[in-house]
Amino acid sequence: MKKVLIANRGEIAVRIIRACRDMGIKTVAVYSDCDRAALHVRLADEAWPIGPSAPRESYLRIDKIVDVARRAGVDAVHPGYGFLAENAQFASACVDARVTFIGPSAKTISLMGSKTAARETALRAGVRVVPGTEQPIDETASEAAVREIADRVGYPLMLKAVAGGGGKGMRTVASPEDLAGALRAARSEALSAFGDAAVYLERQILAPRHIEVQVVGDEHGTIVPFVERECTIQRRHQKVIEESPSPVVSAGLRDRITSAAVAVARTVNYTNAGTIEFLLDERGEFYFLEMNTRLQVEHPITEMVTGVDLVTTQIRVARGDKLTLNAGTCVVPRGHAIECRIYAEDPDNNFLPSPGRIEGLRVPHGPGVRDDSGAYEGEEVPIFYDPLISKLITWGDTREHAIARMRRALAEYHVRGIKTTIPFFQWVLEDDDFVAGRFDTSFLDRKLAAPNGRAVRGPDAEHEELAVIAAAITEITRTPGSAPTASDSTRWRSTARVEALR
Amino acid sequence: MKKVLIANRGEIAVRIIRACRDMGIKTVAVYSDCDRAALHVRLADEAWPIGPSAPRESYLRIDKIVDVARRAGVDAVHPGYGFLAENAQFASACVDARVTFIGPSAKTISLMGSKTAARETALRAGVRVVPGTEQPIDETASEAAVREIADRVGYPLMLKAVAGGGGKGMRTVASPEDLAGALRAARSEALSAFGDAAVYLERQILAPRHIEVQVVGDEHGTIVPFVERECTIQRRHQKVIEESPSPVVSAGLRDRITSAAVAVARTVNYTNAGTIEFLLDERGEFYFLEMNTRLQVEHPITEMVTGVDLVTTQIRVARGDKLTLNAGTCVVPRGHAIECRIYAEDPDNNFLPSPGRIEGLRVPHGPGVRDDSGAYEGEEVPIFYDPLISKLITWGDTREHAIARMRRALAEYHVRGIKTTIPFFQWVLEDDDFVAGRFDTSFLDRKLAAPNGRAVRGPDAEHEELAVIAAAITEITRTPGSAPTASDSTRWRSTARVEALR
Amino acid sequence: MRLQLAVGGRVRTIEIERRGNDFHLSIDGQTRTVDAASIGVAGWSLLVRGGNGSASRSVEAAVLPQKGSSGFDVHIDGFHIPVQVKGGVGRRFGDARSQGGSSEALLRVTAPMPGKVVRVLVKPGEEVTAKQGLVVVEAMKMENELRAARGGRVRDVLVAEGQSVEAGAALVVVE
Amino acid sequence: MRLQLAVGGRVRTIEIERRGNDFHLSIDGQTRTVDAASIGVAGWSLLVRGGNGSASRSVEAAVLPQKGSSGFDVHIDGFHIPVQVKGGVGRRFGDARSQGGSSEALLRVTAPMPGKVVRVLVKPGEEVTAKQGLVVVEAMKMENELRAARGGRVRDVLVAEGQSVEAGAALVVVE
Repeated sequence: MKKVLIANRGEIAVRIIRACRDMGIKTVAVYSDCDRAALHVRLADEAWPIGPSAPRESYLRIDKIVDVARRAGVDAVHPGYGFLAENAQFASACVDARVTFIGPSAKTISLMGSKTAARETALRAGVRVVPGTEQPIDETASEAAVREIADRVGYPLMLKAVAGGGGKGMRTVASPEDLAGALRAARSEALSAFGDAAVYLERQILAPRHIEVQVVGDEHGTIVPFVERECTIQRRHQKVIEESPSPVVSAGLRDRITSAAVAVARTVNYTNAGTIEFLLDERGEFYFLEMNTRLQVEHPITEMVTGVDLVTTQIRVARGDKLTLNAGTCVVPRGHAIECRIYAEDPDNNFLPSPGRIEGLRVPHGPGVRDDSGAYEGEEVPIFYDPLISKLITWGDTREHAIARMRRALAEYHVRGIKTTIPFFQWVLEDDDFVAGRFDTSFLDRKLAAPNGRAVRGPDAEHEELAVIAAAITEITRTPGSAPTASDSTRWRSTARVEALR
Repeated sequence: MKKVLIANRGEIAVRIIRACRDMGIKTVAVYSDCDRAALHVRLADEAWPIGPSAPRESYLRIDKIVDVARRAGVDAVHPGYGFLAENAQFASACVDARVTFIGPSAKTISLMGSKTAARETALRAGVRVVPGTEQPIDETASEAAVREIADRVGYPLMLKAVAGGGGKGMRTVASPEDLAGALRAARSEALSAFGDAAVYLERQILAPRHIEVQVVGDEHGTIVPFVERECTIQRRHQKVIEESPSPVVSAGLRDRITSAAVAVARTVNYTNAGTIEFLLDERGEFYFLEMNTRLQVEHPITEMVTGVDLVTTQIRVARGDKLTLNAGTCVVPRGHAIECRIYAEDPDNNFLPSPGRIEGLRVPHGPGVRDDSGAYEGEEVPIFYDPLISKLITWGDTREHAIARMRRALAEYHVRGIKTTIPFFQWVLEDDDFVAGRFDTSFLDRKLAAPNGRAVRGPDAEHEELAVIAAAITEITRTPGSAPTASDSTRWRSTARVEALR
Repeated sequence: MRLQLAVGGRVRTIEIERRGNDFHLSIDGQTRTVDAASIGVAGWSLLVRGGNGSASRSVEAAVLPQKGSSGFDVHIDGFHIPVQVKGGVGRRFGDARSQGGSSEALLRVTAPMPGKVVRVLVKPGEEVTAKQGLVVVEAMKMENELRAARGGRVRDVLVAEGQSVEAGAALVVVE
Repeated sequence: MRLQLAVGGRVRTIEIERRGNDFHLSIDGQTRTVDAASIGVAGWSLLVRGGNGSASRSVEAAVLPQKGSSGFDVHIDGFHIPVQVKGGVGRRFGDARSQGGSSEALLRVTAPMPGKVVRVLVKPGEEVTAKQGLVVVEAMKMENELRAARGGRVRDVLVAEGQSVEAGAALVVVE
């Protein structure tokens, strides 16, 4: 494998380019109009345009991407996550073009992509699933018919898109009177997000934690599981903080849950990287939720506690290598890792997207800090895609140490010009329940609803005084007649800037 | 311990501030005139000026630093490396001011600071030393007297400053005719660098490798050694690339050399972090060279392969904690780590210093990459201090993997405006002998002398063509009448700059 | 020089004078001496003395001009703190973060980013309560519900479902 | 537009024309199409087509003006490649990295950085060979030996031991 096309953008495209570089593999980036100057384009060996900024006209265009793969003469395509990563047609189109798809087979993607078929697979593997409907409920089913099914499953329940993922087309239904509205909303969101309005019902597990197990399978029948990831900290069903290992999973439970994950993967002869998601209830029982047949956003925390590079492992498996990972050590965490997903969203304003130009950027560094980012100073964060601009990961020898380093890294992280979720994470990381590991999937939504739904963390009188000082100094140094700058270093800077403008 | 003063600057001051943050300890920076806007000043909780830029008037002023420590009410002082780190008077002055000195006792610093006394200590510990003079040769000794001693030691030999370190005041003497010149040069350099012209002689070990062992001792009698560091890649006796573990040290040798290091440390009841340096000859015999009674520049590679944070460990030991490190796991490397010291020097021009303004900076990121730096875009690299601007460290599961990641990280690293040693490292990392681990301490000086002493790695025809293309586009886009910029992003940028100048 | 700046809804009177690299400030009578070094485009490294003893506190701040206003958005310690300059034009004195402020007669709900209106949840004449959803705008693959900052009666709905809107476009007016 | 640029001691003739974001170049008769996006102060992201097939090669370059010259210092792939613009003033055509070039009658050895002269190793009238040390300047705590780029006879020694020198100050002239 000499040359790989990355059918993605943003931080994950950059992540995959780095893995290819580490293996001496050439990289081909694709980009939409607004991504011409994106970091993945700059870092790749080649870059090819694939159309307008709207995803449907570029990153979701199988024909265009396969065409570039052919013309650039690549050996393989890495889909990243999102976009076409779980699209069986794309996987087939790659194979038809004699290009290796770095992921499982189209058949497996298709099978596990149906939430109901995936549940059946888990049951066949002898793994418990959340009680619910085994058959999809298509858009023709009447509200009354759905109500009947709902009564059998029992309230509270979850309405989920069959084709779903990432919290889209998902609604909680606390009681019968909420069913009609939730059904309409879930169907509409599912249709617009996945082109398929079919939904299914699941009993809601009370106070659940979201625990998932990474697996990698090779083409020679070996499937290796990794220490679990705890992804319970979610906002509107979207993960925002992940950690590994889970603060509540014992060695015994780890053994059972990773074995269950391997059993599911083995049932479908799984190859390449995939993740099996479970709900863990208060009594320590776990239930299969779904399988993601791709690299996960949060894969770096697994890399940090096991030392395994999951992307290079994906590439090795895709080219037919036998897995040489030590199955024993992959399930024994070394230290603790946490990831915060830094989004271009305004946490003080209901997490509304905050696209725009990054006027200033200082990325944290130092021991135990990793920043997987696609952003740079001067970049225009586009409005067309997921607003994830960086994943900040810290490692420590204990959970406390990883949290302390995350606090330090967040404080060093400066993003100017757009709003980000950095202050939100600073607030969460000070929360007593978070620090104690006491939470379930409703944790954030409850915390956010609690005070007034507004500023998650407010400046105090001292901050306000400092803000006034900074503003006053800025105001008087920009007044004509006064010296424009406050120190020698500024004078150098201004001079340099004037020269740059010649 | 609530508040720590960092008696240093640059990357190591930033490194120590980060460790303090991780422990919830407040930090006090000190700075000279030219360092007002330095990163360590910006990141600390407090910052105090200590005088003019010349080190003797600021960072070497014990009185000023102790005065700030008193006024700021700190509990401890961390000296970093260099400056006052191995100054026994400074350690004493801190103790006298009732401030904890984060390092060994003044007595130990003083003892091991004398190269000849240190050799004696090693002999007492039963550790072999490089054959040489056991007594300092002071400046009054005549050339003839030195020649007599040299004849006894045997040629080739090394002339070294008794108070020395960092390759200063050190000369190789291949044969008797070189002795007079080398003696003059070593005495003059030793006098100017350390204020002491005394030297001593050592037999030169043929084809030696520089292997060193990190140890940490607590106040309760525990001394823990760490897996060795290989620091053989040196230029003019200065380390430029370090790695851990050494590619040539077997588990058996590791056991012997770490035991020898512990024996030396135990002989002086060593506390806090220190490093014992050895020369390893071709037959696998090792010889005590010297002990550094401080944190070492290259400490991060040890952190990467053991997971231990050496700076927080130093602070814990200094406040009297018992070491809880598992002595067994600290000597078993996990994976492999490499460090390149990025200097503001021009490798195409005999490594002359290249101070100045950093016009542009892109720091590498991603899996297995750590950048310990004190630099930032817009910073003026001062002429007064060591030109180290960053330590780039990579980790991989094997040496090959760590090297591959280092190549990737170096290619991502852009420093504009000043010359750096980045292209030099790119050249070394492609060298067959380096990749094979076949080298001794003369490796670099031989490689650099080989072709013509000039460009270590030259651009090829394709690079020159690309340079012409980039220059042509720049030339026509800056011609008045033509549009000044090539894309929207530039227009934004220029606008932002104009606004900033108002 | 005398300035009037408002932060957190409170007006502060500042006397500020420059002596070399130092700025001497008096804020509502409290004195501070600040050594300010400019970092990058909008950044400051401030060393602040006075107040709690003679400590020389190190603070990093970024001061970005607010769009269409003479105020600043000051970033300190992860916070975005709006500071209005008295006599500035184009923005009322008060909390810049609110959608219009609860003290005004009319509440104009505007699109905070470019996107597409996927649902309009209210009709003109309808009574709404604080935090009730008004319009759902899709941007960056997410549906974002824009809510009423306070209760009132919907006076105008200015957009329709399916319509694309620019950042700043008025969507709904509540009176 | 027609340009003459010199790199690596060789003069290249370039025809360059702009069409939208693309630049069409002909370099000594070879054609290239380049999509150039400006990044930061002096950076370019270049997508270069032509030459080896239709591949769209991605290249990052920084183009910094040389001090006191109309040439550029181009950073590509870790290299600093000097490019002179024909007709530029203040710098001769050729290798900008040399201390003065072996083709000139006089070799002026200058201080590349500010520092202190700690040793002068030659005297006027002395014959020196290529790479022989001339002066030792201390800066950044290191002693730096400045050497002769070519052999010749020392015509002038312009500094004395202990003297402080600025960057660019002439130290020794070899003829």
